[in-house]
Amino acid sequence: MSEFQPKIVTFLCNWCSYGAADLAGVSRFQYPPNMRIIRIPCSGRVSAKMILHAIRSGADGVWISGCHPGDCHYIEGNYYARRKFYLLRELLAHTGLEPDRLQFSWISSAEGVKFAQVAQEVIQTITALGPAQRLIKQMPDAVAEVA
Amino acid sequence: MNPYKPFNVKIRDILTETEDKSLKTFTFEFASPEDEAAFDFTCGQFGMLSIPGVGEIPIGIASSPTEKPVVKFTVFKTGRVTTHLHNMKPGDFMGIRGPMGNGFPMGRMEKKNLLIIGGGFAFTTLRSLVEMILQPQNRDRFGTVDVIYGARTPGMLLYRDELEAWEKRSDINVHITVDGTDDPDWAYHTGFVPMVTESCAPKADGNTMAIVCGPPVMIKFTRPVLRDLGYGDEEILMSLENRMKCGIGMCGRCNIGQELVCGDGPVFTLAQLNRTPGEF
Amino acid sequence: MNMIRVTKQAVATALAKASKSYAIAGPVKAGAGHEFRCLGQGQVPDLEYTHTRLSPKSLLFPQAEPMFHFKLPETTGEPGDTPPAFLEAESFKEAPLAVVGLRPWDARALDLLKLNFDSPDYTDPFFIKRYNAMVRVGLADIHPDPENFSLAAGSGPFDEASVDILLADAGDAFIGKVITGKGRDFAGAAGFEPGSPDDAKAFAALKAAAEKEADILPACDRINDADTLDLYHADFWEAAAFSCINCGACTFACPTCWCFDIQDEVNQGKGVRLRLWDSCMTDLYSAHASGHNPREKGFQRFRNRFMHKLKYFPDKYGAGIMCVGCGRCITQCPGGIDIREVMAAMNAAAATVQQEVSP
Amino acid sequence: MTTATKERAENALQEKIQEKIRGIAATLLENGTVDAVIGYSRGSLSHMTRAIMAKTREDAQKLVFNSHCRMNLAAYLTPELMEKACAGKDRAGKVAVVAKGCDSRNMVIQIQENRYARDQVHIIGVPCTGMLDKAALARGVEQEQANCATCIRRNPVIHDDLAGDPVPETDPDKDRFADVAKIEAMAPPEKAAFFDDLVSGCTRCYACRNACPLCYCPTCFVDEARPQWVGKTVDPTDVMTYHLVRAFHDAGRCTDCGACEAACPMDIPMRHFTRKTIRDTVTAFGCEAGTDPDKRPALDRFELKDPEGFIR
Repeated sequence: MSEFQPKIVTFLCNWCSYGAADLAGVSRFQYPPNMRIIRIPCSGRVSAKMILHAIRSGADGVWISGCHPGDCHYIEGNYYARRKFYLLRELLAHTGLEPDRLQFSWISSAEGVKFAQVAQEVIQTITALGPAQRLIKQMPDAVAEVA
Repeated sequence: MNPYKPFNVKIRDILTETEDKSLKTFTFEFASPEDEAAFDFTCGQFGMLSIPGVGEIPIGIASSPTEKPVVKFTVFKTGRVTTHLHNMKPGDFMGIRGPMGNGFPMGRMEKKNLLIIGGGFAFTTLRSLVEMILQPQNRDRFGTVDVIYGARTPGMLLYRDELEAWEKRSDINVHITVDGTDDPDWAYHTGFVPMVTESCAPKADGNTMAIVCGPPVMIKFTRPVLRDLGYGDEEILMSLENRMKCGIGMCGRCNIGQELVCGDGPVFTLAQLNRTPGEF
Repeated sequence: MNMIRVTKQAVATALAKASKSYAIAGPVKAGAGHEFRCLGQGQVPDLEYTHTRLSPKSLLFPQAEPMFHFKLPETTGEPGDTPPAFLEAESFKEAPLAVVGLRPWDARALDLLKLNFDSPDYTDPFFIKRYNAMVRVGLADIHPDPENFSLAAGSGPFDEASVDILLADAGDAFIGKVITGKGRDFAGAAGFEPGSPDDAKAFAALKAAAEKEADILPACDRINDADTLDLYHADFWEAAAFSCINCGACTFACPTCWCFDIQDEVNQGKGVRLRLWDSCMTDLYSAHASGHNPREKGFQRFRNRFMHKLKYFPDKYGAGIMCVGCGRCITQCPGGIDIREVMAAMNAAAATVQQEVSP
Repeated sequence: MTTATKERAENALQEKIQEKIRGIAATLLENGTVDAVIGYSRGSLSHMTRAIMAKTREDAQKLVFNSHCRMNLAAYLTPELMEKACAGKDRAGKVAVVAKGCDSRNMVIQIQENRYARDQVHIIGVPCTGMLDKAALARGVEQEQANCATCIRRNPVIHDDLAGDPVPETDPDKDRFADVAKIEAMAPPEKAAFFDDLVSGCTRCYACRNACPLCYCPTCFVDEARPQWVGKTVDPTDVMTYHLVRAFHDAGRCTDCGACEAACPMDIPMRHFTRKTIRDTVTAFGCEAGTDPDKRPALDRFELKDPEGFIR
């Protein structure tokens, strides 16, 4: 298990958390390289289909990070996102997915340290869960047996 | 034999045809001589361009059988497969299935005068036909040949070098038209294909067949013009397209009534189509 | 040996014996109903079943079928860099599959499907290999569902035309008829006992009773001679289709619907091209890449489905309608559409036109 | 009351409602208030009804109301229908719709989402005492649909006519979400197994989607090709992804009308997905979808104090 390196798809909002990731990099704060970062205009832009698509394609976890409440570039996008992610996380947990595979955070563009820290935590949490088992697409490689 | 498995082909050449770069002509060569022999096509047939992992699309064959061993397709960038194809480069590999469809009825067209009418990028299979006819060994098999070809603007015309070459010949009458142009030196027609057909096309003489390929709206307005010129429904050939998946008459979706565009077509006489519900 | 007999207790033993030379498939309980499945060792089909929700067509034409595999270049994962290796789908075992408990009309449907998958120009290898390797041990229906109109659709509860053996439930035993050589081989392998002349009489009586019970409506006699375009332009289609929600329930349940989609799936450089059931009820089915759709409206797709089954197909193949009267679409339609009523409406439309023409 | 007498009473009630619907429909059509009336008509099977668009007085006599009106007619209120209804007239189309309590809640949401304007529909509201479960009927059992048993709005929220006297609403303090709690009590692997089994018979016919008045995206996410979010097969992951995203897309909007389950040819109880989002919407945000025309759906508004314990 100690060798398991999770793949984490990370959606960062353009205005805050992406800036934080940038700042963490410029400031040379270390965090493990398990993430594939996708820049998005706002955390409110992320839909359920994107999260599930990441998992079905082999991500062990998905991390979404946006601006702090009140700081959204679009005034209130992250408030809507908060409701949406609450319901989605609950629904996925209800149907058997480990809820911690989905990670959320608010990180402003000034919080390079927090970014590196949260990244560490996210990776630790998902590493502890082990490889994802659920909602992963398996290739149909055998002919459906009829005879 | 698995008819769903494509032949391996390599892109030999890619030519951007139009100024907006939305149309490119791809020249393919087959990886194996057996596949090349198996892809034995006639004018008016089509093939499935097959990109593994992306999908398949039916496209009319733009080259003449006389251009073998290569085969050419002119592709409009519109969906997932065509967009992917437009981003590929010479030397890349992919697949082709085919040839499919009935093609133009050469038996019925021989010895006849031909009036060939095309609009937009539906002109591709007509290029195959004209190219074949103009070969020295074939030219005598047909009577007079009139080609009416329209595009939106001069920059949207396909096969410009060939059109110029055809223009210089005496054994073919070429009438090129564009919907509109601001080029003061434009030496050809301006106006829609049906209008040009009205003024340039030969009247029906009982020995002429009209072959029409184009967008639905062009077909709609060309039909009455041809009727006024005296063409009977049996003398008008149309090449159609419908959404299809298999290309070999099994997946069901390209039907127009009981006719399948992939197997019974894509070339139909207008008389045949008049007996169908016309869902194309 | 023409008549055979097997007591109900002996069915399991007989099938175990037959399974030495045949793979066995049959109806088993699945979810809230029954479905056809390939059976494992010792698994016995539930021959007390009335109907399956999905038809047995999936035994020849599975809902998802890999047609071939391919590998994408590992370096880029993008198609195009090296010649794609188009690998054959793993060839399935061609051991004969005995389908035990097949209803006669569902068996007929398999023969109708063959008209599509085995044409003079192309043969679908997946379908046809399975088709040829199949032995059909039919089970007559002594009490057809009220929605079943198979007798009117050219088959019937005791139709022998498309089965190799036809069994019927005679209380404590199944009695039946061996119809083909394939059937004789299977009966031998299963060790079915020969039946008596009394069994033959009982079989005939059951048949007569079931056929009497079977709904012989609706008439569609005038559709054949009607002009396609008259039916197509008849004015009842929009109203008839109003309740239809254009889902695919009818097409997926239908034993004779064969339309399919082709899709590629890729994961980590390995890919497969799949054939998937498709439904003519969806707008995506006929939508061109340009956005144009020749059957844009729901009722047009509804019309195409019924015209295909009841007019285009009969005209094209001369093999009757593309419907075996199983009634699945009637019981499963969320909108309450009934193909018998559509047939009647088409027949009436045909009659109106014919009256107008003849003085 | 014994079950039998209760049933008879209900049938008598429904017959009265049916007469009223016919009368209202005939009047509306005759005086030109509406171009068409969308209602239920008798189906060919005794336990089914069929949607019809009545355009004449005679058509209006075909309208029925009974315990088999499971379809949600709000699903038929498409822009094309509105357009067609007024063909040849120089004004926007207006149609009347027969709507049960739950259906009217869907119409509230459709209006909030600008699917059509309030004045384009004339709602013939029906006080409803519940529908009979189709899957149970197939087993020979007469039993109320599960969603009707936990219904909170048996009388229409909005209506222009009411085809019957209002019926008493159910006890609001009743534990409505016992079904959700039961699943929540399961361990994660049990939950996974429960839902995997639940959708195992799904053929992706999309009857549930098409029967839903709120599933009206011009292109459903399952049909999107660039990118393709989900495979088109019946592979367990593809099927589960479809059901999850469908349910999530209706979160905060779903009124538990049960049309999806009633439409399913395989009798899959897919409300177990939406029930969870309904419960969470109520407990976390205090929203009951479509019960108040002045309140936007739950995911279309927010509060500063919304739960965020799950966010780092």
